[in-house]
Amino acid sequence: MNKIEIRNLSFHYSASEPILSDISLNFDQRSTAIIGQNGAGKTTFVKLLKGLLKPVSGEVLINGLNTRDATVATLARHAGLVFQNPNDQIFKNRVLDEVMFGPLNIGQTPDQARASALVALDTVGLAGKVDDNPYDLSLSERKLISIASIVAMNTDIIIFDEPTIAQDHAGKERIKSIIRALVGQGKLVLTIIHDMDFVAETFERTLVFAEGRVLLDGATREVYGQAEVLCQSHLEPPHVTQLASRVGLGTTVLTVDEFVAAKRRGEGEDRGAG
Amino acid sequence: MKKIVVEGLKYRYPLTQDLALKGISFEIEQGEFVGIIGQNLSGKSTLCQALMGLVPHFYKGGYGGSVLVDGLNVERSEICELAQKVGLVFQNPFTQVSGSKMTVFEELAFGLENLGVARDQMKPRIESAMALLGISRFSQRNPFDLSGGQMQRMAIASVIAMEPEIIVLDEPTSQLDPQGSEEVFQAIQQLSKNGMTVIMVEHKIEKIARYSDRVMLLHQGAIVDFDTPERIFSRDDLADYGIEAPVFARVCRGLGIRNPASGLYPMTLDDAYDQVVNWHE
Amino acid sequence: MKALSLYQDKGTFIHRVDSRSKLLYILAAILIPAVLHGFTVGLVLMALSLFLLVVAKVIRKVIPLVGFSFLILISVVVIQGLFYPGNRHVWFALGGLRFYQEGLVFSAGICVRVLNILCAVSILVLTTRPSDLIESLVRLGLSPHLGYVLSSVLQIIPQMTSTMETITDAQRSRGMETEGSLLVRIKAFLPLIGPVVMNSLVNTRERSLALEVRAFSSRAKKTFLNPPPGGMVNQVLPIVLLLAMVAAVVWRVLQ
Amino acid sequence: MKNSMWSLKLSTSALVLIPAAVGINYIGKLFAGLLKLPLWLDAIGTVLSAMLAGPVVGALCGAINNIIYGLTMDPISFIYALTSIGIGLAVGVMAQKGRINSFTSVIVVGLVAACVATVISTPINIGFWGGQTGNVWGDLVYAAIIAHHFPVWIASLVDEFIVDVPDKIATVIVAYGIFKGLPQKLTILFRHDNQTEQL
Repeated sequence: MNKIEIRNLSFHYSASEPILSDISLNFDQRSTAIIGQNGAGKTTFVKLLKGLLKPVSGEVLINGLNTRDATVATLARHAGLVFQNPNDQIFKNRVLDEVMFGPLNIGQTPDQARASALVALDTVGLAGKVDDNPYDLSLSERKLISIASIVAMNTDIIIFDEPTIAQDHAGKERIKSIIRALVGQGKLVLTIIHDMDFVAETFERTLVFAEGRVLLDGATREVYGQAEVLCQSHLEPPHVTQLASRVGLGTTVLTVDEFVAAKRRGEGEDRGAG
Repeated sequence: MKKIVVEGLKYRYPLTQDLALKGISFEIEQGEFVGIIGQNLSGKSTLCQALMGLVPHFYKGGYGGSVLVDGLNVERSEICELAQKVGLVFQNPFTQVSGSKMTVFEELAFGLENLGVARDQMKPRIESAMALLGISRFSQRNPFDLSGGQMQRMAIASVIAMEPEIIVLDEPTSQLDPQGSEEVFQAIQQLSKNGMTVIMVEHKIEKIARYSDRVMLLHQGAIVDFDTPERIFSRDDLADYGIEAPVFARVCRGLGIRNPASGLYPMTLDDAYDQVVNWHE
Repeated sequence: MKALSLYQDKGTFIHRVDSRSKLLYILAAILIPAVLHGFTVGLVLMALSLFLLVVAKVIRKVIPLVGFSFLILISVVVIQGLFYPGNRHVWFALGGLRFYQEGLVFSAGICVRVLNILCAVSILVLTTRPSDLIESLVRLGLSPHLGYVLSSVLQIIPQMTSTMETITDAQRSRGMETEGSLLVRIKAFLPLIGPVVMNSLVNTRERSLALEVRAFSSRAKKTFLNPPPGGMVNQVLPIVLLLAMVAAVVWRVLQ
Repeated sequence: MKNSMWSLKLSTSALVLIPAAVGINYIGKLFAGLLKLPLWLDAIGTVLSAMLAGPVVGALCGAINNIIYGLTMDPISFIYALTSIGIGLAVGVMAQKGRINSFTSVIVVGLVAACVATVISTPINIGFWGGQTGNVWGDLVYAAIIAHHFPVWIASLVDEFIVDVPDKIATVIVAYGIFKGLPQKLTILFRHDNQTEQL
């Protein structure tokens, strides 16, 4: 059964400026990245999934629950959203209290909340900083706290808003492993993102949003193969994919390892030294 | 005369025990484009702010060694004096808008008004800075109505208007979308072409590889290496410092190709193409 | 993102008058009736202010400004009419309540004074861009740093209120309720105001750095991009207003 | 020279704190309205800035809060600028002297702030409104008191006091709750007494 079903969804704050127009999509198990330029309607789309905004027309069903009728609090049991700026949600002065805030709100008992918070903090690698003040830690560590505070609610669906912003290489690797672990636990992971290299290595399916419509929807490899369409919405395929197509490798290459493997198999036509 | 001379720079933030900078020494020439890379908390931002005098004047804390910028000793000069030699741009575009001006044009005058520059000199300086950064058409718009990329270019322009010879950029594109980042990188490239000394901290490693004359690798407050991009990114121990080499270097390492002349990996798409296209096992 | 202000851009002659004269006009509107007692002066000045507001084409915008205080003034008239300590002579009775002459006269005095001051202030508030007002204060000697603080508040508050929506969304999407019993709503206050404070303090540090980089602490004599407001009116008007105030005081002393 | 809490030479951080604090006042009032709480809660920023950076910044924040509110929303608030200055000064002095350290001390500080606000506002209320405050509950009490022939200034004092006490205590509690959780990395920015040390 699909976790999220969207039928002919449209949304606008004022009729003169449509933000989303007639979108129909289904989300199954596959982890999905939503890419597109600023202003393409990505954040609005995610707010509609969370029930923070109600559709102007069309339906959004989360695990069968219609967002028109359900309250934000009940939807919060099914879908968690990690906001882009951790400072927008952290207010407690102890890491553990902050992570327990969500679970307590959706009805977990204090013991359950404490247990799931500790597990979540361990998965994000902050088990050692449980009693620190979040604002004594760095921005990337606060980002991990905001991730943990949603993971601790163990919802079926987890949505990330720009998880890799202001992260260094090690931070991105940790977030990649967290997402893989969540997908491993059978959760549906969605993300709004600009980092094309990160998507290539982490997400099975990719949606390209442009001017409130879905421009492309398909397996990441398939979507990344269509460079001209991506270019339309100012998106550049990852560097390795560009090199692969320049060198004439047949299939769309997503990662360095794939490139090396393909080259070792002798794919790609030979050229003179010129 | 060297543009920047740093000798034994040590710094400890107030209320902390360990040194953020553990005795750093290097020199930078006039017109060089220097890229700074390293993990978070490796001292990149502290170093940028030490060149500008924010370290130690703004934060106070423990300070040792010396930093000479165009002959001026940072510790013995005021930040406002240094502001006419060095410009510093930060990561978050929003907090670099003064908030006290209604149009982009007035916003660019903020620094000049503080310095007491005569009114008739302000206009030409602002117009040239806007032209250089390609934001002349936003001149009468409210600063907060700009996109991230435009706002960041406005921050650069407002510093350029004070006519420094050096510009330091601390992760200028980390919070921008691809289009905004590209706008900012092209503007920075233009500044470098005009002969400005540019120092840029950036995680987008391909950009560092493409633009930098030299790259400084920092780790836990110390300089690991300060050399050309090819030499830095051909090192095999980059992972120990939390750095991933540019894609093209990784591809070539995977295929075991090195540039026959220099024995190093290629840095750009074109160089990589030449090396890889007719390689086969 | 419109900066926070009641300014109405009508470009009339009144709008071009320098804010220094408007400030002096407010001072006159407060000082002269206080010095000369009696209704007539207050009423005359209020009429003058209303006339100027009509000339400035902003008269409709005065209503909301006066509206809130109007409710209070009505309660003043009722309470003073009934319970004013100096009440002696009943003027009329309404549904068993006796309204006294002294109380009503006293409350009428308050109404004239309040409305007179409100109309004078409205001229300043509705016809002067706050940034121009602050710039002219700095030219008059207010420290440029305080001038910066005053003018930056106007744009920073809309910036901060725009984060409110994101913060509310963030906390609600973690299951926090904002409707319901008083206790639920009180418990919702800290999770909403906490991030606002943290965001603004973190931004304060970043903005301070950005200002230092642009020589904010320089002790050089500050210059201005915009030329000072010239024109005959702005030289003459302040003198006229000052003379009016002096005349009122002298008249009061001679009596 | 160790500049005391009364030094008028404000650091850039202290100056930039003021707009943020006025913003916090503004948003505190909005949230209180949004959540339909029976309090104004429009001085959290002033109290917080006083706790962080001392009486001078607290007073400045109070004054600028009312000036800007008068310029942009309701001209009446100009005349209550003195009250906000008083609150900023009072809390600032108590904070710098270390009086605010436990929950009970917070109640005391809230009460003192309410008294200061009342003492300053009452003459203004009498001069401007003839003694009332504009708050419905307070004004009913005012009417009752002068109906029993008590002097106007007592009625006005009580009118202001019963409105200010709950609001100011709640404000100081919220501000202290936030202040206690602030990391030293931020609070040190606003302290006057740090110097650069040679390594």
